Amino acid sequence: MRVVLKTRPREKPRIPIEAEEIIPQNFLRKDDITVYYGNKERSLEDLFFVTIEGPAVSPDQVEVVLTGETGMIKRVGEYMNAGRIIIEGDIGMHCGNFMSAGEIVIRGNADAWLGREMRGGRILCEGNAGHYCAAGYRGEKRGMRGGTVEVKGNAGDFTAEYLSGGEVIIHGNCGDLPGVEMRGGTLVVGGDCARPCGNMTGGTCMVFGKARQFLPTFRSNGSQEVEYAGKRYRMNTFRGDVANRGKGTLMVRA
Amino acid sequence: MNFLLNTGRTIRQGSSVERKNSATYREEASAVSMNPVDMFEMMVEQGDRVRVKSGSGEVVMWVRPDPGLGRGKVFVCLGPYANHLIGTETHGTGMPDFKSTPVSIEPTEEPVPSVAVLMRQCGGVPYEG
Amino acid sequence: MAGILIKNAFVIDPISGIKGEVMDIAINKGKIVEEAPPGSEIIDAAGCLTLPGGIDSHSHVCGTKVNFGRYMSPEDMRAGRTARKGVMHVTSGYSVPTTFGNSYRYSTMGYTTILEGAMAPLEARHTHEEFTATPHQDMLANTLFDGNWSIMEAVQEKDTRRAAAVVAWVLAAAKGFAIKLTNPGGTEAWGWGEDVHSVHDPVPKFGVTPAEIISTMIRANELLNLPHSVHLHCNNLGVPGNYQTTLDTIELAPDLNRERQSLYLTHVQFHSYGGSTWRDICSKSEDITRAVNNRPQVVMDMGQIMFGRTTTMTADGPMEFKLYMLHHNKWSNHDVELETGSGIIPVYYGRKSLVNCVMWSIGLELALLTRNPWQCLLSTDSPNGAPFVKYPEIIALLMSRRLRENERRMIDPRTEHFVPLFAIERELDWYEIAVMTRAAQAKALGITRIGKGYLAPGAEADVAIFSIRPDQVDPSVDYQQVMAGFSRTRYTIKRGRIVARDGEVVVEGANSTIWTKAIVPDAYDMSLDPEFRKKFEQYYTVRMSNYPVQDVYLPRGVRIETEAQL
Amino acid sequence: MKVEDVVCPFCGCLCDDLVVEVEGTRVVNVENGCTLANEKFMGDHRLKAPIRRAGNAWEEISYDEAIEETAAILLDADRPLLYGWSGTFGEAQSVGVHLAELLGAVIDNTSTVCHGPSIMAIQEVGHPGCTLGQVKNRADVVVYWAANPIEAHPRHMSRYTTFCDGFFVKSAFRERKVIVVDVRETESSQVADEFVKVNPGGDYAVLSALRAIVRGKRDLIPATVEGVSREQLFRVADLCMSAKFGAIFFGVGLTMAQGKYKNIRNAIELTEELNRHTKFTISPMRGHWNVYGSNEVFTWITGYPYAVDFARGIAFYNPGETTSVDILRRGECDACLVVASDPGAHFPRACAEHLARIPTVQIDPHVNATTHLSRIQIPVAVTGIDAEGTAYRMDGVPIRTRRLFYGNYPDDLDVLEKLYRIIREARG
Repeated sequence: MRVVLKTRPREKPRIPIEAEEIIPQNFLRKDDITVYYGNKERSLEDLFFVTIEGPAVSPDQVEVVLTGETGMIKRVGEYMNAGRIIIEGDIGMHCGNFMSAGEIVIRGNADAWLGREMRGGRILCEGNAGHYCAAGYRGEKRGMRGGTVEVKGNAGDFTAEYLSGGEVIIHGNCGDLPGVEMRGGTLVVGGDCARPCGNMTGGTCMVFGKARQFLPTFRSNGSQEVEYAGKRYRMNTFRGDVANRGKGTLMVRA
Repeated sequence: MNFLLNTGRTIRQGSSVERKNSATYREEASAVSMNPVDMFEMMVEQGDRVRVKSGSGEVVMWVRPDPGLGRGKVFVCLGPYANHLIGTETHGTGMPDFKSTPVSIEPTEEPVPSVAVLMRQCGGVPYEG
Repeated sequence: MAGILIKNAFVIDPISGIKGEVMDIAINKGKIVEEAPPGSEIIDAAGCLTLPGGIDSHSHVCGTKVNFGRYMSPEDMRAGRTARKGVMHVTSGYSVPTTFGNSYRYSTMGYTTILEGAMAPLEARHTHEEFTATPHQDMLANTLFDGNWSIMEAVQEKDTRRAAAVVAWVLAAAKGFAIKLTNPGGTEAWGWGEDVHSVHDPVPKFGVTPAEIISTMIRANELLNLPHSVHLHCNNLGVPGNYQTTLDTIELAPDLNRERQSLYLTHVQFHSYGGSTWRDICSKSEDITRAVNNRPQVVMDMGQIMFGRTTTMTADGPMEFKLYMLHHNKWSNHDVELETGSGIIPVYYGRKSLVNCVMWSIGLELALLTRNPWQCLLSTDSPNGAPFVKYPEIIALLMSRRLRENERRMIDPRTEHFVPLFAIERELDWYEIAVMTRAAQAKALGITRIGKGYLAPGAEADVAIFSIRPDQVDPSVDYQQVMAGFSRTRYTIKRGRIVARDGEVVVEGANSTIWTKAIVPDAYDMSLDPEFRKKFEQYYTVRMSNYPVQDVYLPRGVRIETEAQL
Repeated sequence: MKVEDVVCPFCGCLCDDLVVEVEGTRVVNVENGCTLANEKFMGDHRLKAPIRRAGNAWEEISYDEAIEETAAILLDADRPLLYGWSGTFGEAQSVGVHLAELLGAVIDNTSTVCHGPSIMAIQEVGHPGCTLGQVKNRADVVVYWAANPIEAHPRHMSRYTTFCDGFFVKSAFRERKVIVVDVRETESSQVADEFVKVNPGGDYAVLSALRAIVRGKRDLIPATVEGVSREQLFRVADLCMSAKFGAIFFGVGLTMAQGKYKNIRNAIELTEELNRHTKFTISPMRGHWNVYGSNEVFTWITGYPYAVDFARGIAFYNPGETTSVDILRRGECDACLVVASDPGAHFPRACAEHLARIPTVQIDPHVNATTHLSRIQIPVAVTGIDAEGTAYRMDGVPIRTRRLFYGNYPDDLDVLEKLYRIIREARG
């Protein structure tokens, strides 16, 4: 089944749409899917031209395509457990929250909290991701726990905050404090970043560009060779964060 | 010249905060404090007017010396003048960079605008009553 | 407001001596009456279990510390969110629900009166603000005196009367209900990062011991003729081997009051540990209940823990720091000048943790081994042992050995070597549950005098009608029905008004705050005492005139006045 | 008439020992107050009546008209923002939250540009704090980190710390060591026994280094960390560890600097580490009078201290998303009610521009920067002068302000309750 959701023109295009019901499994149901447009609950048809082609008996046979003005649509793919979502343009915050399986592909940029508290599955963002990419929620001790988030462009600040499992690959640069409070999993930063892995307690982070404002509380632990994007790099290896009795591994290109 | 802009409370700002149309408030909120050596290099003196520009905007202020500031640092008390320069990026935390905005400063002869004029630049209609 | 006639109710009303009989209950103008007025609403209870409104004699629901528990826990807040609906406001939170959330959930479980377990006098105004915002339950506040400098100075001088005078002034100022001592002396020691380790361990710089504080306060309490006794959270909470401290404390309790206990020990589960480390911790519930069985002057509540996620919060600052060192999650602490302290940390009680399994067993043992149900009240010290929404599950565990055996298979198998629980055959009956959840609370708190805890004419019309039919349910076997039945009432009636029906809250409600004022002679009026005034202005950071809670904070206050014998 | 023990309605210290002399509906003298308090009480620059923008001019309107029009604006909005709240009392804040609930609005208070990041940090690691009297009576070491109390909280040092004797500290000035950490010299740094000057944005690294030192990892510390010498870091750590009772007070210099809440988190974790050696507490220097009260009120009603979004009926909280600056930056909101604060002056310019674009209504006693951006302004009594209610001090102690006289203005509660009633009726 292929579901195409094309946004209708909106009188107030800056008002966010909260659309956690846009997940493949919901299109197997007969009942109406609703979304919030500001403080009003609306039917999906109110805000999108909906076309559905072909049958499906299970959610993994469902592909949802979003096109149009999609940059202010939040929570697409929240709790998704199968199937595929393709976003032709930009996507709003919280795309793929709690996702446990399936795939999301974003052709444009993703706003903040992409893949928040993700458990499994795969997110590919071909543009840039906002702040808190693959991170957690306020007050929780664990962020992303499994799956893969891959960003072809740059990511913002606090990338992979509280990462506990799974893999996060940012091919471009990260902002401030990627891998902050990290406790498991793997974070790969292809480009530059600032203050990686502050307060980390576990997991592995590799920075293949420059690490600015490197924190003083990481203990040097020799160097080793690592492969990234088909090339081998010599990496200086550190253990930390010592300030937090941490046992994480941070590698920075020598 | 390029500087790093810091903002914060001052007692004079606080004591005139409920009279934002007043000359006292305008004087305090539109003062940019600068290290005296930086002032010397820029050839400005206390009371001279400068144009302060950031990536987000620009505004005319007047200079006063503060030897407690390091070189390359300037301070403006919180208020609409400082905020004409501060961007809306919050890094996902809700909090703009009130403490560290890069600015450039050059002397000018233009007048320091009033709060009402600043707000008109923002699209408002000054209330002078 | 027309009356209500509840027909064919299966009533258990221990205070009135009704142990389960089918009868009608008439309500008029907020009171139980002999006969319902014409035009009354008729409720056919159809043989369903009908009890006086539930009373929680120790729960943390309102005030600085509770609110800070919410403030610091967005992860807990998102666990229990409901939208605005009908008369119900938005609610958030699981272990520390919002003010409305607490009230609605208690209402749907049939609870109509709640005692907030700990209120610091300096911050009492906050507790009262939340009390006023609580729609459905009548509220009372335990007032903290454990580290009160004026009290400790009176104890130093062995001046029980002065201690009583300080209590009278502070209770009236804070609009509090009763004396609460939380780790007496320990909270002051915590001002220096220290603690006291037995009832005879002197408090740094003051030299007095917890035993002296407790003994003085028990006597001061009786001098003031307060409705409730001293409400004590013993020293050494949560420390392996602490049962000895608890036994030493029980020894301190004289029998001074004919109407009720002279000492109330709260969340005793946390105080009944044998062993010397977390590795050899074991249950000492038998020792504790033996002591309590022999002393009618002591009443306790269980402090049951239940498995799952919750938040611990107490005035016992040093204990929370110790707990933080174990869990290393997040830790808040809030010392209150000249008075007390507090701490908050989130915890998870797991079935895989032997320590947690032992704790879980101890709470149940206390209830099952205490002969007289009037001496052991049902509580979780909500949310410390578990949020109060777990009460139905606890009731089911107490009523069904089979359920306990089921649990035994789920928990750490080593547990049985450290606890006597699984050898206990006793299953509590409906009457005993009614005692442990309302009648004994009312009696222990001394609020039967204002019509709480029973259903005889003249009583406040606080009634809980459950969908349980005692003639058709065998709690020993049908524990699921017991749990479901106690989770939501068919009707909860608060002062003559139906506030909740089938789990839905139906009215906005307006509660009362119950507080006590002991009338003392001028010579014992601390507001006239120059020494007291001088020290107050010197060491507190608020002026004495700004300290007392103004009447405006108790729009529906109920004042219990007593004559002090000073 | 002289009124004693008056509570100051300016900053988070809530000094309650002022003596205020009143003649009719004017304050004529203030004793014990700082400059800020004196100006607050003596100031007499109120907006006289409700005003409405009419094209490029302003006109006076009645209260009823102003309130009805405000209700219509809010009812018409798909994403209203209710912002401010710190300058008013708890009872009014409470009605504000219920209004937001009813409207499906976002409600936010001034923490958002103040100590919001401190709250976020507390939500990660907790908050070992205390009331101010605890510091006054016990502390032998006081640290002001990125705070300038002499300018922002002028009596903080004399009421609670540097110049204030306590029960166990008989001569504060001699027995109490003061450490000031800041990126610049200030009046406050001049009274310090130890002044630590940190590079801008360097607080996080300095705090991490101190944590490592307290944990005994001195060997790891490089010669300087963000402009601070290793020797000074050791000295500061030793001073803290040898304290009998230490207290850290931090200001918005930490919350607004690079890293935002992670700075505070690091400072809290340093405090926790120090508690393994001695007694230490940490407290934010809350600025705007009753801002802490707005956090408390929001929390007991919604579960969250600020930035609460009711759009979907339930309460949702996520700073960075539901915070005012972000909502204005993205141009999300289509109406705004400002109560007891001045975002026109204190938000970045682009936010002010959006406020001017949408219908903005302000409830405030004075003409301020937001006035010029508004469609309507409704003047009210000044809380603590001609209106009374509950306020929370920076350490969580609730105090009731005094009403010094009955003036001609309704208070915030009167106006908000009217607004609430109209909207509740319309929403059914």
